[in-house]
Amino acid sequence: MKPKAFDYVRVDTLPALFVALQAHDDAKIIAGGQSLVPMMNFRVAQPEVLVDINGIEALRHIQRDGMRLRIGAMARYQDLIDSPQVRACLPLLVEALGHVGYPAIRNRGTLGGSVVHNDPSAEGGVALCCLGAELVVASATGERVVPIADFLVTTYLTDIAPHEVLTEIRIPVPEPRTGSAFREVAKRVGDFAIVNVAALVSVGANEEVSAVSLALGGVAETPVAIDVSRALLGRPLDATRATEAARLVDEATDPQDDNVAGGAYKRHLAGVLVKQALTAAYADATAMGA
Amino acid sequence: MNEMTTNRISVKLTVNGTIYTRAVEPRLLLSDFLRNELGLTGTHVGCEHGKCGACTVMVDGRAVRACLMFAIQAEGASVETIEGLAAGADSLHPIQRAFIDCHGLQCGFCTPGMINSTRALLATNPVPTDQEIRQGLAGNICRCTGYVNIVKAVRQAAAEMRASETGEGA
Amino acid sequence: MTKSTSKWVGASLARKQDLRLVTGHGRYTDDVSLPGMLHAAMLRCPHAHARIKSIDVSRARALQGVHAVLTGEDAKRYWGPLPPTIDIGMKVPTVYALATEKAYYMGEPVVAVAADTRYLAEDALELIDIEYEPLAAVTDTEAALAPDAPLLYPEWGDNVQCEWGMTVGALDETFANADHVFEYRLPQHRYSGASLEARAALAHFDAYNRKLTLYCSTQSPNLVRTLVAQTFRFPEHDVQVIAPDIGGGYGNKLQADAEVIPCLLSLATGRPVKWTESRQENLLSGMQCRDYVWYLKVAVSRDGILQGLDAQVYGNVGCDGTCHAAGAGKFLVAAAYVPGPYKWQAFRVATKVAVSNKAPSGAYRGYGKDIANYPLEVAMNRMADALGLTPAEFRRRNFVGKDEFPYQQISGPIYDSGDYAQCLAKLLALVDYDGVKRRQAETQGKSAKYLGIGIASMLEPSGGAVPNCIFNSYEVATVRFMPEGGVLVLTGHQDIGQGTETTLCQVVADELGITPDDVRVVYGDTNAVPYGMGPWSSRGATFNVSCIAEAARRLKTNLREVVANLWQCEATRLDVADGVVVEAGGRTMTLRDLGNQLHLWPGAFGIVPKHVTNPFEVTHYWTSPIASWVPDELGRIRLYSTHPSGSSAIVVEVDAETGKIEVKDIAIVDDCGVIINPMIVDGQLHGGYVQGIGGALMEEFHYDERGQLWNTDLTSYLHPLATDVPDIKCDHVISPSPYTALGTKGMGEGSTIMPCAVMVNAVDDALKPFGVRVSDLPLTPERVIRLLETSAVWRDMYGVGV
Amino acid sequence: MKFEGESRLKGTRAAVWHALVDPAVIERCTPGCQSLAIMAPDDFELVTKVGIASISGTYKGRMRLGEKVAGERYAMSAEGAGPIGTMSVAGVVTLADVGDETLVGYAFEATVGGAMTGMAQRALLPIAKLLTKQFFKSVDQLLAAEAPPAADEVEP
Repeated sequence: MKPKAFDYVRVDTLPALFVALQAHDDAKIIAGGQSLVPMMNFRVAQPEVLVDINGIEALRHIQRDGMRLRIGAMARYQDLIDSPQVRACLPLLVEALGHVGYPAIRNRGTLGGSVVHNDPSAEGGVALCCLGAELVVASATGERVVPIADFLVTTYLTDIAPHEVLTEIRIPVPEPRTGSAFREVAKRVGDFAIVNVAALVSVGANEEVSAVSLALGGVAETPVAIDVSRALLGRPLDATRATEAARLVDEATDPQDDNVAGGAYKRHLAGVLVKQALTAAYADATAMGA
Repeated sequence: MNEMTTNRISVKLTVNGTIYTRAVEPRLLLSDFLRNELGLTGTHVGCEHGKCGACTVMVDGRAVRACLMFAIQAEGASVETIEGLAAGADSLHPIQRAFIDCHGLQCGFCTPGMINSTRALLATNPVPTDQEIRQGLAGNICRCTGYVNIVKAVRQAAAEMRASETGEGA
Repeated sequence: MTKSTSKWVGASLARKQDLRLVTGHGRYTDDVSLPGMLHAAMLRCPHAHARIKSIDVSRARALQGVHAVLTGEDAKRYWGPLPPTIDIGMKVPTVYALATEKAYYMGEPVVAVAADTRYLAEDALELIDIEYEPLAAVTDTEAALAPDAPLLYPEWGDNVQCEWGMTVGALDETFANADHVFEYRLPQHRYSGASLEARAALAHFDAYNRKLTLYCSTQSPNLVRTLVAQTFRFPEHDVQVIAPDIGGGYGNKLQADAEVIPCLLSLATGRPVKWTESRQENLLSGMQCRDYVWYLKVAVSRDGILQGLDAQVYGNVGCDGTCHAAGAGKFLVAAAYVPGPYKWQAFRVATKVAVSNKAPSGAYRGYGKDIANYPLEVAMNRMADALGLTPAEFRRRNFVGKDEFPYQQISGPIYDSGDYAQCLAKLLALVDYDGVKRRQAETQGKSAKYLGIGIASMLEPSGGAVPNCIFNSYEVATVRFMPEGGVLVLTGHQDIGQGTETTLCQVVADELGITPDDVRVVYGDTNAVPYGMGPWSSRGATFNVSCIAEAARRLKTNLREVVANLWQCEATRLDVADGVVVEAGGRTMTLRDLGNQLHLWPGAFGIVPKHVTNPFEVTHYWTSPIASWVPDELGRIRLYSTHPSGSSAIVVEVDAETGKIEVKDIAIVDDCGVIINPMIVDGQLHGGYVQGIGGALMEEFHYDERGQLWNTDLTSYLHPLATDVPDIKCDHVISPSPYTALGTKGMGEGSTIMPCAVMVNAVDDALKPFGVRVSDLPLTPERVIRLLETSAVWRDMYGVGV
Repeated sequence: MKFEGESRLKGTRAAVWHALVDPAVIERCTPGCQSLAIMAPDDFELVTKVGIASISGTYKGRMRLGEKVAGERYAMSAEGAGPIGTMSVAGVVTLADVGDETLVGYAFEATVGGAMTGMAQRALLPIAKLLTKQFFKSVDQLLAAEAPPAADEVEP
């Protein structure tokens, strides 16, 4: 299990990166490498040129900018989990990323790399779908901003061309009195999730749900956000409402069998976890003072 | 297409305090570099896809999988392997001592990675609960011990390291 | 049993090898490098069953840095078919370590490459073109035994590698008159040891010395030497096998299958060749185990007394369980031991072992004792439930009593000693059985978490003696007295993590009146040690300890004779303590002085009495007094030398919503006779038990009906992690064996034998409110939910849309 | 694993039919196709370079067309082997008029094998779907324009 030979280019700046990408047709960018290198070791991935962006300091920022958080594509999981800013304004992301792999994987792996890799139950992808993130994709000719839902094309495939790079993830900071929860079932700690669910629930003056966002992993080809607002808006969230939301999710998804679990089990689990996550997020929100 | 690339790139890094410069193929994994180029065979390879944790080493103070990094990516980095932990056979690190005292190893194959993960855990959490110990070591498979005595060893090491720090502080 | 002063036996001595292992200075096979060494890689068949139509290796051979590319047909120049490692009335196929006309399982090596680096060797594999004609494959055990099954070896006429059976007592009458007859079908899936260090072998054929040296990660260097010699028709005495530190074995490293391929490549290139099995290769073919189905019929009286047992087991050894590895024999062991620790009046068993298009079947911790334990211990709980008895009470009524030993079981074995009821009683206290049941009653229905507790008892026949195979029934070891008074123990036994490097020192220290630091155990080199056989069948504490203790005793006797001769006194007046020979109430001499006098000055002449043949060392042979291959009047043989026993319990919490099982508590009470090193014994119990938990909850080789293996990496073949298990409580009962030198018994496998049955019993107990019972393993969350979905109660509470 | 879909192609049923069974069109429109050799009528050997995100490598495969009913339907089977393992896709393609265009429907069964099965399987269905869509899109472009762009590696 040794990788096939490749040429290696290390870049320390974005302009240098673009030059490298222009120069090599079959270049593959390596960020944290925690998904890519295993695939290379298995020779499932056989890039001819590896462009290493680990040295680009400009991609490592974690920065609050008004009502959004800007995360550089090379920010590592552990940096995000430890970041006071992320902890303060995006507890959902912190909770989700705690489920990624193991300490040594989180020390190296990056949220940006994971989003571009696009595993169907990647915790980061699920959290970003729930949070309504936008992705900044740059090339030598400029940059474009893509909503997460459009970015995630299908399993292992994202809306990014060979000459482009993901530079930044922009996440809107949730409104006050927005609670969050992340629920996941995996076979063991650190395994691919069978199903995971991220929920954001905002409440109004009368404890009624004023906004809701829900995303799931493992039930489709990519992480998906599912609109359950018609089941929840305008009323306090109770077991009946949560069950109704789970029913909407069930209608909107058709989980397939894969090597992690059967579709029927994922469907059952989605129902259980959606109810749990919504209930917990609502409790989190109502616990916040008005 | 039969032409295999054998271009080598120079890499300079510090391993256990010694600076090494070597010309390596870009595809050479850090684990193979440490084992075969430097002869530091204490870093073990158990899966080569990041699941077993046997190859866990410290890179710039953080635990990482040596099988998921290319040696050239360690350019300029400081790597610490199990061989660098004790100054000699008579001056073991408290974690090493605790693994021996508590019978925290049997075949010993997971042990270097397990000890490095323990180092990383105790560096950020000097007073871990049992659950935190188990979480902190979840990425290191041990097939022999059932983890019982490993958890015990980490508990002992944590206590000893705290005690020696308090002692030094006093 | 003669018992010497035990100062060291019974002490939790820290292990000698730990210093090197915790500092990264251990030396495993892959750590060894030789000048000029090449690296091997193997191209493996992607089909479960295929005819090899053509192989084109020309492009691979042309790659710079590639030194040899060999196919099965090429290899016939160097070797013959793999010799059988076990053959007890079995059909032995003609198979090679590289496939020839046909490949029998997905992952079978077809082409072997030696190149300058492993990277290059793998590059070469991509340049090999093979044309296969896929053939119909069969993977399921019962399907393989069906009349219309595709045949692996058409010359056999069926897929049966072996069958065996016996009937003892009036079976039909017993069942006809029974108050209750219970029937069960209990299958178990395929999993394995999957040690963290996969297999590794470094071969060097030195043409100018006519010698083949093989560094190998094996449990038994001597067995590997014999098998390599037989495979290559090479003089055995010109083969040296060196087994350095071993990164786990658990039975999986007891063959010379792919291990011979680097030998082949070295013969072909004249250079050292190293093969380090990748994790993917290890999961594909690094020996797999379990995989069987039982049919059980049990006759029980209305007062809960077991009467008759009628059992059939169908085993699946993949493509072979004789030559690739010794897997077939475990089903015979299973058949002989299915009666367990209980008394019976009538017994019938039949076993049929099928070949199929899965990877070969090897040994794995338990070797049939686990297979014997699983169905009966699950059945015991289910029968107890039907009879209105607690699982413990039902067992108590049927145990062989502590005063009945030696007890000949209905199937033939002689149980040496034990106190099964005491083990169980201690277990119930250790796990607080009544307390758990109370909590269960209090919490049930209050949340989706359901508490359950399961127990089981076990027998761990250990110290196996298998006729007609290399796993024979003796052990030889040497204890050598050195000029400076120290002692070397030379043994074919291998430390694979179980700590014999230390425990044998404890044994010898006590026998010779020295300290463990005065002793070094030499092992892992066939040219340094006698032909002993290594750790399998938990034979370390039976064969090996007995052999070495006896050798040490004889050495001590010889040394006393020498000193008695020197001092002209009665040897009976002499003893050795703390490294000093002491005359009762008189003279003393350190062993160092004695060693000096014997070896250096004035030397042996004159000081060694005539009747002492060798004061320098004793090589001793030991075999079990109760193992026997001479069938009795009922055709029964006795394969095991001791019978350790025990009981264990698991407390689980099953999440009825997600299907996840949390293991809350584990308790084990073990009786392995005299304990040499309590710390090590408990370590074995912990580790073995967690391996069993792995099999019960997550480990599974998943082959589909085409014979494709779905989990070839550690994201899908799941070992238990630190977060999957709790601390483990251990306690002991000590029933010394009358048939070993120190009263010790084997103990490496017992804890792995029980967990599957205990887990099933615990989950059955937890899910009782839903009226379901476990039928298949492993109990993944998905499988638990599929089981619960059959319950109307559950569907009303937790089904989709509720 | 089954998947099905449909694709609307600019062209009459006859034109679409001729394009779909034409080895030259197949070579041009199969994503990543580097070469196509005709072994026998309706029996082709292809070398395809797959480059979808992380999964990359060269696959050698065989494609066969059969059960042809001109202008209406045909059966297609393809099998390939490469670094990820073996993959095979088999199913039926049907054609129907939609105004002056043609609706092409397909229903395929896809399987994987080889040592990468577990990992590959997670990506198989999405990739098979994507490649199929890509193929019909290329055929559509070919039909729509006289000088369509050659199919290259898959790009979203």
